[in-house]
Amino acid sequence: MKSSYREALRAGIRDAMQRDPGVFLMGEDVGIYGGSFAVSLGLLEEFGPERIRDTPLSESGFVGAGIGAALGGMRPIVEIMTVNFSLLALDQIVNNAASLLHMSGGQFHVPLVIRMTTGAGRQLGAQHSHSLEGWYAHIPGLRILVPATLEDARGMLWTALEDPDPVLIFEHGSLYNVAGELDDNAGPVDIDTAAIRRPGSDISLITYGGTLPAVLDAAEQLAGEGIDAEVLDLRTLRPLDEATILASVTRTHRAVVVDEGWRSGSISAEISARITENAFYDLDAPVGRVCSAEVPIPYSKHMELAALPSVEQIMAAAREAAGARG
Amino acid sequence: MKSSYREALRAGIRDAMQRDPGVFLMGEDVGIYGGSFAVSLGLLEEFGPERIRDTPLSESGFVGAGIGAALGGMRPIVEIMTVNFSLLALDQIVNNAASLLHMSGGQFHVPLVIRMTTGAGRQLGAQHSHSLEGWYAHIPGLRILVPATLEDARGMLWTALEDPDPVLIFEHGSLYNVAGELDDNAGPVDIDTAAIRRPGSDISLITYGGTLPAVLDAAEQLAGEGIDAEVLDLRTLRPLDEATILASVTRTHRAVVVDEGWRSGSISAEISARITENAFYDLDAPVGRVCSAEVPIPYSKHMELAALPSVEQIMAAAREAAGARG
Amino acid sequence: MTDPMSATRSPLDPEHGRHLLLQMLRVRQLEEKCVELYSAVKIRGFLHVYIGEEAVAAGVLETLSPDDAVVATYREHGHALLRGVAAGAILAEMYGYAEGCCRGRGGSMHLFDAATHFYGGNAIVAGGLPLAVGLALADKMAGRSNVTVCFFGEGAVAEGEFHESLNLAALWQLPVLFCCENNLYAMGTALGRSESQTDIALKAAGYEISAWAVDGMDVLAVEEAARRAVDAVRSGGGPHFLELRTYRFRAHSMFDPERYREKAEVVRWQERDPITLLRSSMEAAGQLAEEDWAQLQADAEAEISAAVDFAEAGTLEPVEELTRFVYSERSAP
Amino acid sequence: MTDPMSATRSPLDPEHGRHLLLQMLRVRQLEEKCVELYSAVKIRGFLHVYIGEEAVAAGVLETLSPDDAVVATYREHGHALLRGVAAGAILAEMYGYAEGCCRGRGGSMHLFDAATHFYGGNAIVAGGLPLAVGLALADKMAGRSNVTVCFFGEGAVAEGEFHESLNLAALWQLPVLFCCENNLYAMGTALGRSESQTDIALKAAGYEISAWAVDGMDVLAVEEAARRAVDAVRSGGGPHFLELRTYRFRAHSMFDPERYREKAEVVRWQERDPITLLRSSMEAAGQLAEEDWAQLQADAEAEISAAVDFAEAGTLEPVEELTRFVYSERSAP
Ligand SMILES: Cc1ncc(C[n+]2csc(CCOP(=O)(O)OP(=O)(O)O)c2C)c(N)n1
Ligand SMILES: Cc1ncc(C[n+]2csc(CCOP(=O)(O)OP(=O)(O)O)c2C)c(N)n1
Ligand SMILES: [Mg+2]
Ligand SMILES: [Mg+2]
Repeated sequence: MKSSYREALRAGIRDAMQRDPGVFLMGEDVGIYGGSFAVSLGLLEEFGPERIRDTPLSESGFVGAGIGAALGGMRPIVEIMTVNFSLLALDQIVNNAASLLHMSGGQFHVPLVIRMTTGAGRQLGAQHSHSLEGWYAHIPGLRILVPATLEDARGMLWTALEDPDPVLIFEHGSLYNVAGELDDNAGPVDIDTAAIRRPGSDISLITYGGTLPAVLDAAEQLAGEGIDAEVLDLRTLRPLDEATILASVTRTHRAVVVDEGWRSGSISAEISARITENAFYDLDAPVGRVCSAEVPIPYSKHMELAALPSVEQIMAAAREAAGARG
Repeated sequence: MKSSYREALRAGIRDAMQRDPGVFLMGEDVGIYGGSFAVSLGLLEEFGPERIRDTPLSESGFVGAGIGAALGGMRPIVEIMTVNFSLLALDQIVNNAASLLHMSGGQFHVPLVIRMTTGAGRQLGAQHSHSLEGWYAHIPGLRILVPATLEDARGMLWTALEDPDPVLIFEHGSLYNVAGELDDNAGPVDIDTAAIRRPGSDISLITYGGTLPAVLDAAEQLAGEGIDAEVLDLRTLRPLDEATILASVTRTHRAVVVDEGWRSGSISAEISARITENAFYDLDAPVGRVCSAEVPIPYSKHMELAALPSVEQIMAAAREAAGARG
Repeated sequence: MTDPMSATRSPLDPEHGRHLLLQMLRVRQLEEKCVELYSAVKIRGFLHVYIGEEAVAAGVLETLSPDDAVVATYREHGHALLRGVAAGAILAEMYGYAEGCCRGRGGSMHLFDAATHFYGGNAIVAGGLPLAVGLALADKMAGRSNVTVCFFGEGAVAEGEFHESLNLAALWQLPVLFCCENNLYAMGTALGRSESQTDIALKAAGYEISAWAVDGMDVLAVEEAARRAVDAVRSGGGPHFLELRTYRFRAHSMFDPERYREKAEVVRWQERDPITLLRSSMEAAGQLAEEDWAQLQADAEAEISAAVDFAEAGTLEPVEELTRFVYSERSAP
Repeated sequence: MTDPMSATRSPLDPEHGRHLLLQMLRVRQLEEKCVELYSAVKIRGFLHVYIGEEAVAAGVLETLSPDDAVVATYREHGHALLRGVAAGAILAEMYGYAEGCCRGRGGSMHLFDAATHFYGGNAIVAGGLPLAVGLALADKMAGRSNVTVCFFGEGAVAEGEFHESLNLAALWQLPVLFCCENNLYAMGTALGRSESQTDIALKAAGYEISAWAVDGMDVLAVEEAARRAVDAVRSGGGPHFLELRTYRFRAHSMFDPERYREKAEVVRWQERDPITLLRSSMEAAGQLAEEDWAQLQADAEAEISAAVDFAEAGTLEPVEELTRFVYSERSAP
């Protein structure tokens, strides 16, 4: 079946709503408006305003209410329009959702899923273009998912809802319109492991979410230059699937991590550090990183493009690592 | 002159208030109560309620008001009781303070200083024990200071206030009562460079703030074992003084980074990644990290201690790095 | 709904009066013990006691059913106790022991108990309000007739989360009772220095929520108001709000030198000690003999002293368990 | 202060009337041009136009002095223009050019201009309110008699930052005028679906802030109310609040299919087009000849068309400048 990433997400929500009457979707303009990025379009008609619940502009309030509803036995899916606005709800996410289970000595689970759009590339300016999923991955108690493919867009939600702990799902804004073939039987997928999207033997290119297409593109072009790159899609940023990462790097001996977050303190730094810690003597070159420039993302197209990881930068980093003395 | 860290901070605030009538201190209970950690004790009497300004419990509101006052030409010092509560103000800090200069094409500077307590170790439980200064260091547009010594507690504030951009100062709660000798002429200090607190030739121990005492302690004990450790106090987490870090590591060829943040996505990861990127071929061992366990910090003393970086862990990591094949 | 303050009060059943006295005494003695244990370095961290405010928790919690939910703050020992959490489990928690109601992970500010639907214990001012809204939402969506009661101080009223929560609760007509414990100070900040409008019940009314101000030193008045409010909430009347006017007799926490108020003010309020008030009025009405009072005190003492013994006998959670409960067992990474 | 709505209106000076008409026309034409340029893919990102709401910015900004400060939202082209930012600099900004008022870094939602004290351009709903409070605080502390005017939509009222900001402003009696542009919808959410209490002026009064609801389609009413409010604020009367009842004739942004309202509702409101309203009443009073109207239109057109030419001639900021202005020049890391 032909599907867009957006439609795959919607199919995942519909599926979850049908499977479990405790599942409901709540957020700003998810109902009548159809979702700010049209993900929930049509669901209000299908499930009614109780379960496709429009909220006022109160990010802290309705995220906290989602936590409370999860404590009360429901399975809420809370949509925050973009990760930028989630900063208004950060107290609830960190101090409550991520902490309640441990603080209560194991008594109170928070089976909450929060979905949000992330990333730049659409000339929306600084306050709409953050990529903070890697930043969120710093917080113990959270699980961070970053679907990059139609299968994951379709399948991660149900698995996340079955998780008794809070799960954040980040949807890169540039992916919504990506379309392709989705299996008619596509359904829930695991959320524990990284996936090798392209096997290769010379270098591991590690990425996720919005930058996967550029990395795959770079890998194809590198093949033409005689560099056979393996492309890893992390899929989950917390907990990291360290085993898959290390297995790849100990095979290829070289790695470049690509993500759209700002470089300093990025998830790429964590992956670089882990590889160094665990596979130092297997490395033939320092782990490279290709991240966004450390600027509030600018509006103008040429400046925004210059700020984001490009295919050229990825190729250059890969060439450098591949060319390093062994 | 004998001084505690708390008194040194207070002297810095008083000094700034005297130097510039545009400086004022604003926050919850900074006035009549004397500051939740008694930093501002006595300043209300000296400077009056306009300039030592108690605020309601409205973190987003008064941090945003601090940004506005800075835009309006004042030099506000905003105190947030602890970094945990700063999550309520994160929208203002990230979306406004850190972004306005760039978004406005260089027109609007935000010369704001925000001070807050950070860190664990006092059995305050998860919601009062976060160490998020390293996390904040991910945000472009912010400058992050972490005074560990009396001199820095006394001297960083004025330099920060002279900076035209937003500066966050993190005071580790366990340092307030640390006392020692402070030069009578102690005054403003630079906020650009890391400091070598103990020179050494075998390994670089890199840390800052609340964990500096433990690292110095570990270094002394390591000396007894024949390991001559250099101790680096980062002082500023953003921008990182990469030059000093790399100079040290290229001398010692080994490094362990110690910080109280959670390990995954910590500032230690960033430092590890940078060392790997820039001094890979100078390293005789992988860069080690000693961080907090990835848990909401528990209340009970033994569990809290187990969660935090210990002198033993630091020594073990240093021994491992020092003993690694070259 | 008519304002319960203008309704005539039904005569007090002496047995019920003694029960309420006992409830308040239990809290008072627990709190006094906490202070003692803190000074003895048995309890650490921040400690906020409820002495002087007992009538609020005692009156409100009296009106709840077992399935109702309670959300409180860092000043919640009394609420936990009266909700049914064992005094021993509370004290053991503050000792940091495995026998504590959170296995020592929470401490004084983070008491939780699933069995009694006691959802904390929140140390972020106003952080519990959105949770209460969500618990009420779950009840409403599931068609359960439970009520969620949320306690918070008047200091919380300045937080954005207060505003968002009241609006959500009213907009969605959720079964939640907001109980503002107005003790006039948020740490050292008097209400008039934190709110442009200091009439808190009026604020709630601004969200179209029925709100009543109640004498929080009069446990019978609190109970009466709470019962009406809880009944109204339970029967589908939407959120209600009580402003409970009270006072804390002690410092904010163990670190507070109380520079912000006159000793005389404290003394004035102590003359309205909720325990003394009820005791005197019952004595005057011949409803409380001297032995009754002695017995109540002895009962409370026995309970708290047994709780101390329980806590003293506590054991440390093995350090290997440190990372347990960061994630649920089945999803542990 | 008496409610300006009940005061008698002074007769309109025809020249002033024509000036106001021109102001509204300038905004209208700028916005229509923006829509056209968006469709022509000259402008990108999110674009929110102000068509239908012109009387609000025109009436309010008319009353300010050059040193006063203005804080607005992502729907702020009109406010920027009427505050004095050149139309060319605004359009060049949306083209992403170095000649734009933010050198192309801001775009449609982030117009800033130091010369006219125009502080943006904030794309976080309610995010500008605390800034306005702080700007007013700076003025008050420095003893300057400036006023800060803060515009925001009625959707922002649900945010915690709204609540915190109003309380702070009232508590500290700061010289700020809050202007709520109540156009009945926040994206697709009608006011009644986001607020339990939909009377917005009443809400502000709950913070002890003088608040008036004003017909936001009547530029003269807006100006009159704003002038009184600004005068009151400037003369030390503390914060004031205007609810300006208006309507947006177009979609929320260029991506909005408008599923949430009936076409008929839009048409009804268009009958109260603020430009038509003033024009008709002036025509009826013999204050606006046909040539006058034609001239006003021509003037606005000339300005906007020159602005387009200016923007079209813009140049790209060199990519090497990308990291400039993350930090100030002297503190660049
Ligand atoms: C968000 C937040 N800000 C600040 C604090 C520090 N703090 C702890 S209790 C308190 C006072 C709260 O006063 P109130 O709500 O009236 O409750 P009370 O202590 O009087 O019961 C403050 C400021 C906090 N815990 N959380
Ligand atoms: C904090 C935040 N949440 C959500 C959004 C997305 N958003 C942008 S505009 C808007 C509607 C705001 O409505 P209103 O305040 O009434 O202003 P209007 O657009 O009607 O002028 C929303 C929800 C945002 N920009 N910021
Ligand atoms: Mg209080
Ligand atoms: Mg609106």
